[in-house]
Amino acid sequence: MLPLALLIVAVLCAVQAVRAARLLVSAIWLAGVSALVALLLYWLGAHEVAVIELSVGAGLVTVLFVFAISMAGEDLTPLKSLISRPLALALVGVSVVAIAWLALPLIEQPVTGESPFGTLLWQNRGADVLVQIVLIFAGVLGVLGILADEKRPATPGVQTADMVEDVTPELVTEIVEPEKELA
Amino acid sequence: MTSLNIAIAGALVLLGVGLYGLLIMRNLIKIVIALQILGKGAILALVAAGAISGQTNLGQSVAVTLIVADTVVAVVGLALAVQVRRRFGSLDVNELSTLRG
Amino acid sequence: MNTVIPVSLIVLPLVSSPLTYFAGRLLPRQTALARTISLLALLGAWLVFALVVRDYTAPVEFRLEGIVFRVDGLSLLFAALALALGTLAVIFSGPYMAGKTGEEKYYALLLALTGTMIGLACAADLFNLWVWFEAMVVASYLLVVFYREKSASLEAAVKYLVQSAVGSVLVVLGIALVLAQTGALDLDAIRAAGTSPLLLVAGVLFLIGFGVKIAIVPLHTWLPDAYSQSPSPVSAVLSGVVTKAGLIALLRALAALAGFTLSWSAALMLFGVLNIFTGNLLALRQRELKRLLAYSSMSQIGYILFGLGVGLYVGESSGLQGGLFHLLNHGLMKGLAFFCAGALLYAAGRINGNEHALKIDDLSGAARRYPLLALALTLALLSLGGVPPLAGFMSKWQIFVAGVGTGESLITLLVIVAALNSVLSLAYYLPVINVLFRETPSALIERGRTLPLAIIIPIIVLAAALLLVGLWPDALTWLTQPASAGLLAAFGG
Amino acid sequence: MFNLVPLVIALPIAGLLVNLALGKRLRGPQAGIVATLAAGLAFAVAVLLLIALQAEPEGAVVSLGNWITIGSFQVAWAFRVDTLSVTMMLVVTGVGTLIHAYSIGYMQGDARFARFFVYLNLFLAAMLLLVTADNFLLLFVGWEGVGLCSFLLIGFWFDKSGGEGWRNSNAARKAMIANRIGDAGLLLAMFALFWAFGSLNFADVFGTAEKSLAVGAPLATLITLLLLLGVTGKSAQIPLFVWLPDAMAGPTPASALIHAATMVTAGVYLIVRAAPLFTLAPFTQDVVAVVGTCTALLAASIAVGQFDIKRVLAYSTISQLGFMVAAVGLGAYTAGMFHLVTHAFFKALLFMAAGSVIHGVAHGAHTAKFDAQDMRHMGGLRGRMPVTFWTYLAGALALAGLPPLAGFFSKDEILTAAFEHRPVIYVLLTITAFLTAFYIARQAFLVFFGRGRSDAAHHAHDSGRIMLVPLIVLAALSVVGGALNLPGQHTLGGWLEHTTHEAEAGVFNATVAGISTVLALLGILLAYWRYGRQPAGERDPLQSALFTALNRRWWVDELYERLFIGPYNTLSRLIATFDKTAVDGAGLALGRATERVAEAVRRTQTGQLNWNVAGIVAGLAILLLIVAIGRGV
Repeated sequence: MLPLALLIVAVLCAVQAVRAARLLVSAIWLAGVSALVALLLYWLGAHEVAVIELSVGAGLVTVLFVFAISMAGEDLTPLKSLISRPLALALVGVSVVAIAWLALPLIEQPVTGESPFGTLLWQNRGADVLVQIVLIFAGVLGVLGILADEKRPATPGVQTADMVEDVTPELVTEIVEPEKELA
Repeated sequence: MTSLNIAIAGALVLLGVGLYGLLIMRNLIKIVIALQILGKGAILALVAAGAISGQTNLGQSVAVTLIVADTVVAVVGLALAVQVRRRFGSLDVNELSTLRG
Repeated sequence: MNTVIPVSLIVLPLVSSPLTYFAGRLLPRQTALARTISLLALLGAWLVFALVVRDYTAPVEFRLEGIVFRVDGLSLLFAALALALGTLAVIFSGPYMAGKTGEEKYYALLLALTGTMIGLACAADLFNLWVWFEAMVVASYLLVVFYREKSASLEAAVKYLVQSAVGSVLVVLGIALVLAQTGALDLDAIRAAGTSPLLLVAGVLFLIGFGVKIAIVPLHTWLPDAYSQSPSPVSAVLSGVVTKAGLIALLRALAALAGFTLSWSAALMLFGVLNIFTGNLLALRQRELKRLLAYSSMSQIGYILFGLGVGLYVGESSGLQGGLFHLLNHGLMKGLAFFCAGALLYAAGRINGNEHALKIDDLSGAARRYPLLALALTLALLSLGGVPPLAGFMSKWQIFVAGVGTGESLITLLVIVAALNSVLSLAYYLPVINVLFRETPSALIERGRTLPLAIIIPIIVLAAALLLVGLWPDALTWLTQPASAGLLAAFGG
Repeated sequence: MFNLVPLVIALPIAGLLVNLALGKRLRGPQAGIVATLAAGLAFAVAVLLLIALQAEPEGAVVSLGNWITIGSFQVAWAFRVDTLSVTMMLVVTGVGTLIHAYSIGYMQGDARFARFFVYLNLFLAAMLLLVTADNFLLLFVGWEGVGLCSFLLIGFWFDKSGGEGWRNSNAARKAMIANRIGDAGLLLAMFALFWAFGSLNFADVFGTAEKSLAVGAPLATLITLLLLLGVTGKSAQIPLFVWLPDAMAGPTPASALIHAATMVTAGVYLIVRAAPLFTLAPFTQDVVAVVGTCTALLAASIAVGQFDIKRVLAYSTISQLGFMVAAVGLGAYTAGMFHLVTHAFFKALLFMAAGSVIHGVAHGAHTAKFDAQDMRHMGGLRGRMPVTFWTYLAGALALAGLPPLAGFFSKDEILTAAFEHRPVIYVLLTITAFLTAFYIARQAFLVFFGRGRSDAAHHAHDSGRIMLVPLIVLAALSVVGGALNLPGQHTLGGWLEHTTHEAEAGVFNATVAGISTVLALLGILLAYWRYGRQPAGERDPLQSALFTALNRRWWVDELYERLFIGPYNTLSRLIATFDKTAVDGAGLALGRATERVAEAVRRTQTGQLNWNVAGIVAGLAILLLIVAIGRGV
């Protein structure tokens, strides 16, 4: 029962990602979830999806998280949650159990009529990919816009740079002396 | 227990864990992590749905799109988190409750 | 009809979006060029739109890379609204956003937003619909947080992002259920696959998922923050069109699950009345203008939902038509109101992010200094409050008539509740008008600068439209009629 | 000729547009002249319509084209010219023109002189739309329009310094809310009409109703009761009358035009217009008559105890409206309309005379903190303001119902109708008539007779000509207005019959006329007894009356005490409690409760992201549970 084991470990990783006190640790647990889900997908036969999930979900996203955490800094102060845990558990529990109860018995057993996966992928859903380009474009503009620094009282001819240039010094201070800014 | 049922169960449990995380976590970056967990659940659900209906390709190709979209959202969320930390000096969402009423 | 024309309706704004960005980026301090390109792109889109309307007789279907798109009445209606507010927002933003960091990104995203909304309205594939929806939401993030140096904007954007993302995931789960059950994603194919109780669950997930964007209670909590913190032209677009994009997506998705039309209609009616009520109550004690307008949007959306629900319930197009009519009218009214708020902020020179700082008392005496602006805002507020003979009354009336026309006592009761809420709503609109016409000008008004033409034009256009639609409500029937007929047919009525 | 009817509405709109466009450039009284001219021209058009109607008394419907088309539901821009609408048009534009002219003098020097006339013209246009509309929806547009203008005009001085501006805007808010509750009733009535008859056209609705509904049909009762709710709001009847006394915060010409002569009569007009429906609902008719009678009596008894010159008149207006409502409730439509017309004359006159007094006294005052509306500061103005006094006297006597003035004939017709159909109502209305004579005579004596009780009263002087001419014209009308419908002639009755189809013409009843005349004289005499001989210096005649009563144990005083003071005190306590508990704040208990709920709901907007997401999850959970339960757990 490899898939079951994979799933159980993935869920445990997810729980750890939620529970972990340190952000970095949490992000690594998330990478674990991603990797295990990718393995599960591979086992299910969705090879391409698995590969993409592994490279994007476990790889790229994790790198981004680490980058962001290093920029933002660890917030180690333990925070008491605003919503009491039992209430949260009840709300989520009711929703998930209700979906499970309503949906699961109705799904009929799989019909197998497999067709080779890779070939159809881009032909079938080409428009999705086109819209994805819009989505990525909008996302990139968004990130650039959000992270851009304010326009300085312009020294003529100097364009304000985005992200990396502005962020680096802060990143360094964050890593070297994380408490400095908190104080 | 077939592997399909496992995928479905996985999707639901990940959904639950993600939502629970969203409700109790106060750190903005951890909230983005919870969103990612939700996204993993959705990917599993889509792939499983394709397999159940016999439209394996359909399920898998839309799942790829979902991965991309989720990543973009995560990136924007992280950028926001970094900016929030710069302005608020904290990642606690409770600090982000000046707009109320 | 040639498919090139409808395709270019979607593609034109989307292709112009990066053009705008690079034009603004590569030529330093040439944001005027970016603005011109975006305006031209939208005018081009209007031209294409006119061509589509000219040749429109029946829904046009075309395939793009394997996925079906369909231009029908609902697409046209929504495209018209998106283009109208998009164009006016670009005009308005000229002076409003001048000199802000990232102006070129702003215009690029505004174009992308308009384009994705038109695309969303034309999508005929469930998953493709979601991708458009997601692209639209991503395009709007930066617009909401444009004043990123202001903590309140960041706060609003964080809430907007997280809640939208949760909604998106729920929609995907719904799509998964539909796919599992029917093995199809094409909306027609799903409808053809027949019903199953599983689809009811999928519909609930769609209702909640898209409902976050529609701001149905209790998923509405992001709305007042996002609306009040965005730059005013963005607020106008957000409340005027983006929120409704969620509604269009929801209608498209639910229409595919036509086996449960009665359940959907009941849900729409109930959420409608709940929204009307909650929105009004939340608006009643507001002292900030933009927040008040945001809450009022919630209740106006309630009327739209209610009208649509009634129409689906009886399977008659008049309720749907009323709902869609109100959707258009609300776009005009709320767009106008937010533009007016923006104009006041511009006059005060306070447009560096403190958008929420516009208190109602700041409007004091505006009628003397800015008579046109005060008149326009008065028109917008009276129309929102359903005072005849303005546009808002006409559509509400149509909804109420449809509700009473069902002959169901429960629905009649709901109509009565909705009508009484119209009474309640004036209790927060009228004091604002009262303040406008006060004799002693507030400090803001006293020091206010003159308004440029580019800010006044959108205001005049929308105010004139409100009056025109009120006096001649049939002016929009050419949009609402085919849309409601098509929607009704889709829901199997 | 009938095609001129849209002009009646268009002219005031043209006037207000001119004033809006040129408001800043017009100097002195020019804005007022433009507005008055617009009103006067509208009156001229109404006269032309009147002439046209002489030839064709059945009138016509003038349609300007379709307005709304929703499926089979159609509403047109259609105006109705018939004897009823033209009567209303004449009253509205005629009295309106005079009040416009008066306002030129009254509002002189006000910072927002032009704006006031914009509002007045807007009001006129809305009111004329109301009375000329050929369907309920168009009528509703006018109905809302006059409400809006009323709101704007009551709160006209909302920016006065101190608490006064706050009070003014509060009064406006209260009026708005009471009115909107009534409006909601009208709106619901329209839904019901549409639901039952599929149309909102007067002709269609009434025709279908008469054919398809039996007398006493529950549907007719429901619709007319909802209409009645609208009437109680606009015409200030029980239980929604509370806004009208507060509405006196507005400038006096607005009080005269809107809150005495025209807008408040819209309810009476609505009942007369919808007479075919009311005839089908005898129960509602009874309710209408009872509401009117109770309002008349209650308001008259309150008027007795007021010291504010305008508040007396405000309560008097409510009371007189009660008379009209009672009349139409009794099915005496002509009598109701007759009283509406004569009341428009003499009450507008009384208000404008009161305005003239306030104007005069305020000019005479030298201290800033002086209440120019308190009758205890007046007295002896007869000699200082002769024109105002004589015109006022004509109006007062007309209101008191002394023959042969206008009020006598119209009130008498109502009393006769009551005498014939409902003796109880007759008795109550006769008591009201007695009270009416008493309170108006009390006011006359307090204001104009005796000696001045303040410095200001000694220095008061008559107003300018522009204010006095309208007074004189209205005084003449108040004197001879009864000629409109003299017993035996019934000019107005025959005229209105073309529209109302009311067969029964009022019969003159000598007994009724005699009793009411004697009672009116008694009332005046009593007032003279208590107030006419009042020596100067005593500030509070009512209290002193009470004092004398206790001291001398004089039976008249005891009677007076029993009749007025006791009940009045109880009543005023009741009203005060009602006002405090129910009417204060947002206007009604509902308003308060709403605000409290609103505050509670506002708290749910915590601004905390976690709770926001919890909202989403809760929504999901609830919907899923509903589905699960629907599945049969």
